[in-house]
Amino acid sequence: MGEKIGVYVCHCGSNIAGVVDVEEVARWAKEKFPEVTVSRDYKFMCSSPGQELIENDIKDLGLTRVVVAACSPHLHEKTFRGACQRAGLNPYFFEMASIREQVAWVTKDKLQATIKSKALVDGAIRRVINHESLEPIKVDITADTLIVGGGVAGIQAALEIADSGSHVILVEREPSIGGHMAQFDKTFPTLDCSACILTPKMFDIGNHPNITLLTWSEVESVDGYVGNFEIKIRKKARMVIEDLCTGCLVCQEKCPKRVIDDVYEVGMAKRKAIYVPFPQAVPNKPVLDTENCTFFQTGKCQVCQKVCPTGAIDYEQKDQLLEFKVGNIILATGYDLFDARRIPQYGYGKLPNVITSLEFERLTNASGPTNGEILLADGRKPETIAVVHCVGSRDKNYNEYCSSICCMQSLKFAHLAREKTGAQVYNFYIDIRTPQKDYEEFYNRILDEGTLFIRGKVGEITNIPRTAEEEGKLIVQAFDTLAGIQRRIPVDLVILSAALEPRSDSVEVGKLFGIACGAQGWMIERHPKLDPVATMTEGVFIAGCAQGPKDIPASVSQGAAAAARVISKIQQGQVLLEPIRASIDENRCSGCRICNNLCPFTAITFDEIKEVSSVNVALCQGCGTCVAACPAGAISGTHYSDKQILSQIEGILDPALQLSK
Amino acid sequence: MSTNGKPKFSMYWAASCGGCEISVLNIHEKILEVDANFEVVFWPVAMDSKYKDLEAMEDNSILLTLFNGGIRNDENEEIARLLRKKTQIMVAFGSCATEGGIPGLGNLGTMKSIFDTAYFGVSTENPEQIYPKTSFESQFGQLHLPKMYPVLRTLDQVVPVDYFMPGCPPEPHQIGAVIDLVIQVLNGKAELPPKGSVIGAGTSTVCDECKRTRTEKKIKKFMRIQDVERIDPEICLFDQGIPCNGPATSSGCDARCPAVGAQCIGCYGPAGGVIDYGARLMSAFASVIDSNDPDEIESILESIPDPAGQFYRFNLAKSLLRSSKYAWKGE
Amino acid sequence: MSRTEVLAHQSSAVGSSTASLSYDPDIQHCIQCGNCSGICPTGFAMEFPPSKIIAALRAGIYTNVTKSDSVWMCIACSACTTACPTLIPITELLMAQTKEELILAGNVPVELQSALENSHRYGNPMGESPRKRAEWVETVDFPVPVLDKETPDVDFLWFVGDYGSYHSSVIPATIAFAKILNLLNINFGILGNQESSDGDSQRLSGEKGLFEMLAEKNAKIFEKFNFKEIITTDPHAFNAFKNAYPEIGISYPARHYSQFLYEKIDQLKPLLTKKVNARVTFHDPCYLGRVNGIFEEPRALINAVPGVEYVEMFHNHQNSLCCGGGGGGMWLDGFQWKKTHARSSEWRIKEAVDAGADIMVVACPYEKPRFQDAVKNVPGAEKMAILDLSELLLAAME
Amino acid sequence: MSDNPNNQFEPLILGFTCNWCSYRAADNAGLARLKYPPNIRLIRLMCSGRLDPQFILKGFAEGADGVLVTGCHPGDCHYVEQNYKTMRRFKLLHKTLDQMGVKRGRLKLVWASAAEGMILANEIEKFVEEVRQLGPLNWPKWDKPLEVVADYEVVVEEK
Repeated sequence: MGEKIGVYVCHCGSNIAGVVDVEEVARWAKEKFPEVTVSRDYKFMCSSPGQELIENDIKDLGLTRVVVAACSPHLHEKTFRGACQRAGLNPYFFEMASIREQVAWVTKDKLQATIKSKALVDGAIRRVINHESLEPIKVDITADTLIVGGGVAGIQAALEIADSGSHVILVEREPSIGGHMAQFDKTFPTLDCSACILTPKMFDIGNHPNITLLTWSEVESVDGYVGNFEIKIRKKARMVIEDLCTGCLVCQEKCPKRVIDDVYEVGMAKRKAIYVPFPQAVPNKPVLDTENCTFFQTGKCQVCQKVCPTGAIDYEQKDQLLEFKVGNIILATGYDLFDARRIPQYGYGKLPNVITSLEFERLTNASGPTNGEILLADGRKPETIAVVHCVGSRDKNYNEYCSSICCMQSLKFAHLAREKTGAQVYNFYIDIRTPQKDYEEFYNRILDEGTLFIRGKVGEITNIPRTAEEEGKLIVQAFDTLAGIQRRIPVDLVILSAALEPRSDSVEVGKLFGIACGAQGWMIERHPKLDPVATMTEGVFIAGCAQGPKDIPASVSQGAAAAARVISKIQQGQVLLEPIRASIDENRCSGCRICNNLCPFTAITFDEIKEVSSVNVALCQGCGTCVAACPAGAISGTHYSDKQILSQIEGILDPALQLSK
Repeated sequence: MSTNGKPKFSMYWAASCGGCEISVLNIHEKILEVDANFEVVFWPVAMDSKYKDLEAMEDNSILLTLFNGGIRNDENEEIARLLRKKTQIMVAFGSCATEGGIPGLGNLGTMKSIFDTAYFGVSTENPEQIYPKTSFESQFGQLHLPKMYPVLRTLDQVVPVDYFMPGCPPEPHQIGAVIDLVIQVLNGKAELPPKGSVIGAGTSTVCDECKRTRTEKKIKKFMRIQDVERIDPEICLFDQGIPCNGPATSSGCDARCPAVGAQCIGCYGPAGGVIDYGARLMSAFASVIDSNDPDEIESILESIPDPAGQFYRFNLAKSLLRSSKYAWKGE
Repeated sequence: MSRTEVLAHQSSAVGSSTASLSYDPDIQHCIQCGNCSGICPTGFAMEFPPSKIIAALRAGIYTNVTKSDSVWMCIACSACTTACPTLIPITELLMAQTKEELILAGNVPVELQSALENSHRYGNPMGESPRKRAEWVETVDFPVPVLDKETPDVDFLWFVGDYGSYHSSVIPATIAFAKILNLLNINFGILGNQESSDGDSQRLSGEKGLFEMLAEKNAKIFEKFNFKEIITTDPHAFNAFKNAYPEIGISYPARHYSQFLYEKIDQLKPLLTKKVNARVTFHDPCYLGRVNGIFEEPRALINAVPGVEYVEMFHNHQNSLCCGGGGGGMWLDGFQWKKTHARSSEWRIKEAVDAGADIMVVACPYEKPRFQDAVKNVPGAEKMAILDLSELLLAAME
Repeated sequence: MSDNPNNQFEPLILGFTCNWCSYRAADNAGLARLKYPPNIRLIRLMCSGRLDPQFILKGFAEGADGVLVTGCHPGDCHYVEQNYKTMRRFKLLHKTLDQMGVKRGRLKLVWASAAEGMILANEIEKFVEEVRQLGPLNWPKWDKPLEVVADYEVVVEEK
């Protein structure tokens, strides 16, 4: 073999060296492999001097391959590839052995740890010999961006990108943008009015020259790849000609049909059959709900058409399919509220004065069904109120995760309820979690105000009294874990801080865009810490609650972050893709078509004339499934070739490196 | 060089059915060219020859040996080594020598099970319960039979082989082409391919030569050919649910089996570069099963009752594992 | 520290007697939310409700728990287990083992002690003579086959249970079910004097050893006969055969009689000819509903009775309220009354009154005596009838 | 494991991970300093869908006593659904290995998400113990001449 290999074994301070005999591993590698020209151990390979060590050896000794035995490649593979590149060696002539995460940190016995490290290094050396020189793949980027979801995260992202000069297509399922934030009254911890801060942004969206706003629309299909997505959007028939409609809303006013509004008013109030969801809606153009419209159901009425001054009502309107080409996509599809009926002992749906957080938001909202008055079902004012935290959150029967906003939201409820009604408020909590700026101060403020806190997850809520004091009340029964006793608190109103849940269709939506959702249903980010708005699919980003429960500041931050990532891609003009791709040797492909159906990214196509299959390099994501499936061995995968893996297996299983007894 | 100046040729029949020997005769008048260009010095099935005559020959004095059959016993091995010593160009001829072939399937079981099947199976009439012995006292003295090995090996697992010529048996036109080539080389008109090459086969797979129309593959059930009501003459057998090994099998046979409505069983061996033929087939077959439900997958797989036989019919002895544990453990 | 080291460290801090509990990874999941102790119907009277026991285990002061007798307020209704957000098997693991510790420490109310002793000596907690177990059979004018050597084969083995065999207010329900079996021409048999207590309530009141003894005794009898399935009139017996017996290697298919009758509902319906004009509610037994998920079968049977107007009480289905008899509660009446001067059976009857029910249907032999007592003490319940599911069905047949 | 007083058999286990879930689970186990037996040696692939059955057979042929296949949970695959193909291949391989006399217990499939370091560590620990119970596989190194491997030489005797 003509290769000259440099092997570098990292101490990682004492992280590795405290368990693995790093000097021995380095000595052994040099002794065993004639191709190993130099083998060193060093305190911190990832440090500048560590990297220089590699660079100098490449230059001075003419190394053709480099192996570093250190931490996980997920941490420093890029670092060392960079070192190789700086010294003029193709970065893919490098291989890493993870002897920290996979050996030093998980193995008790030092001798065995050293043997295992040698085995991993052995595999890496034999693999790297078979490495090939590779170049990243370059793809052009279309400057337009698709944003799905017009809640605050999507709005923020759209404005950032549009302001930077690129075009945005913002798609919203509902008749208006605004999302959940448009339903809220006040926002924590500053208690500023939700509508006051959101409405201007919504207005900007509606009037921005760089934004195409498509409400009452849904994405139907997504093809292509980063830089070059082809999108089909179904624009549902509004039965209102938008160009003619002036938003005077006479139609809404005159429409005789009232329908319970399950979306914006969460079932607490009615709307008309032709409606805009709320006064500040953007666009301020109504939608005709054909399922409830008297004309569509019985053929009689047509009041809206008669009263419309501009003749904008069109009962014949059909869904439209619009096509766009975009370079990047941001998904900001938000969350659903947990259905509190699923916890029978809380009586939601059965006891009229047990309400959810969103219902309370409407109740306290000046534009809500009671004009902002907090009233019981029978119109009385509540004198005592219970706020129940963690309803459907932190509970493995429903959702294991913490919904993250409920503590602050519940504190806000306590404040608003007290302020508006003077009622005594009890907050039932497991733990109070207020980790952001000014949040703990808000908690203190609520404590100061005299809200009572009981530490204990509510056991049950009933209307069955055991004492005279409980008559006519709702009784919240909980174990006060601090006092060590079970308590029954009679109250008039119970607010359930229900969990945030992934959208019921998040998995299907994820599939549509080629991204995955975790076990809970939240869309998975590329890296939970270092890459929270990117996804595993290049060019598809996520923001806001689609990625996990979060509050408004965090949603806005993510919207802006995702926008920054997109703008940066647009500015680069091109995208570099990891050259881990499959390719088909046409001469050896006999067109058996085994592979044709295996690629979820539709990267494999069949040429009917040549009768061979081929891989579209830009679509291929490099999973290697087709490589493993090709019966003729005609498909090969770069950087994970049969030869590389098989030689790694031989090294890793070398009988000389059996565990000692 | 031989006395008459012609290069010497030999052919040997080890663990195999003998079809390869017949296929050489099947090249028709081309056999005359063999005779014209070679002196046949050793070919037990065609002429009388003794091992001691072979031993007496000078090393490397035979130009070309076509060795067919796998190495099943110590006689096979002894002759393989002897021929290797005497031969310049050693060709593993046919599936058995190349990859074990049907006798290689014996590697799935123990030697005892092989003998029991052969001597006491339902198709054997053996009222005296005769069982072979390695040595036997006869009226002419002590007689010896070759000793069986527990595992059949391919020729190249025993001696170095220069070229491999797959097929069960190799197609006559392929044999003819190889003979033409050797003659041209002898006349200085061509060069031999690199040592270790597969000769007499194509570079692609059977599908390449198969005329049937193929579509994307999605399999809900595999069916044995006799269970298919009507085989569509135009459409790919695999697409019809018939487990055809064509996609993995080296071309060179003109897709003779699929052409007449029988699935390819893989006698031409793996396509170039494939390490384990059966593993590739398993991977391919499993990949196109049209289900993500574990139980349904399980039940679809039940329609492949004998996966080792399906995927390793000719190739077991050349596979990564080579034999079952029962064979090498003897239990 | 590795995981095992952590656990070992903790167990050594707690002391050996509770090692197995604190060792249990289930217990480690507790987030001390107190939900178990909050939902517990008797939690108001407990010094150490479940979450506090776990806290004591973690603090290494478990002996405080075994010194307190408040654990005997637990009626093993499983409300805590169903609600636990970290899925800790509180009833089966934490409470049963804690009760076992209390028994070992000699901290047992006398009435429970004697029920356990009776179970040991006579095979039933009441201390009745085993020979009288099948006495009720003599009082009926239709055949109730008792399995023996001559007739060992039968389709269904009906496990009658302790209260069904001995308790004067439950025997009518037993007879009613027997009559229905006859009307449906079911090939069944009972064990008669050979039957012993199923042992489930003894197990949940901390006497695992006694449970095993009773289970093995029953298993020996089961072996003698051939049957397809066991039918129980007692949800506790059903739970025992379905979940607890298999754990100690005794496995027979078993069903509660409400499931069995529901399967035969098409045969039953033509027999239900008489109208029962009443508002009827159903009390979900803990070990039928919450623990084993059977909610709809008894309701379907009740609704098959002509004339019935079905009403639901506030607590129903998974969220049902215990009658107070489970987990040894049946044998702790005096003790619990003294502690609380309250009875959950009375709360339950009050809910039935609120629901406007004329009849409360039950499907567990513990319930009838408890609710019949409670009816006398709850204003407005004087006229309410407590009927077993079989009794209601039979009333519609005759 | 480490102090091996009984001189017990130490199985050699080859493991395959996908880049996105199970390899990260291994990283995660490391970060959490969970201890598991050193018998396992992992190879990273981009996806469990890349797992060619050849690699597994090669592992057994090269002396592995067990092979552990890991990947993202079904439904969570980074490449949408390739791990289902892994599942199918795994099941077929199990069937074939039956015929080759390699017990099913020697080839195991475990799903582990990036966060499930604990699960992966536990599964490794369990698997090592399971394979230990099965004993050494000792697949022959066929590169030696057959007669040298005297153990396998069975000569038919008279019946």
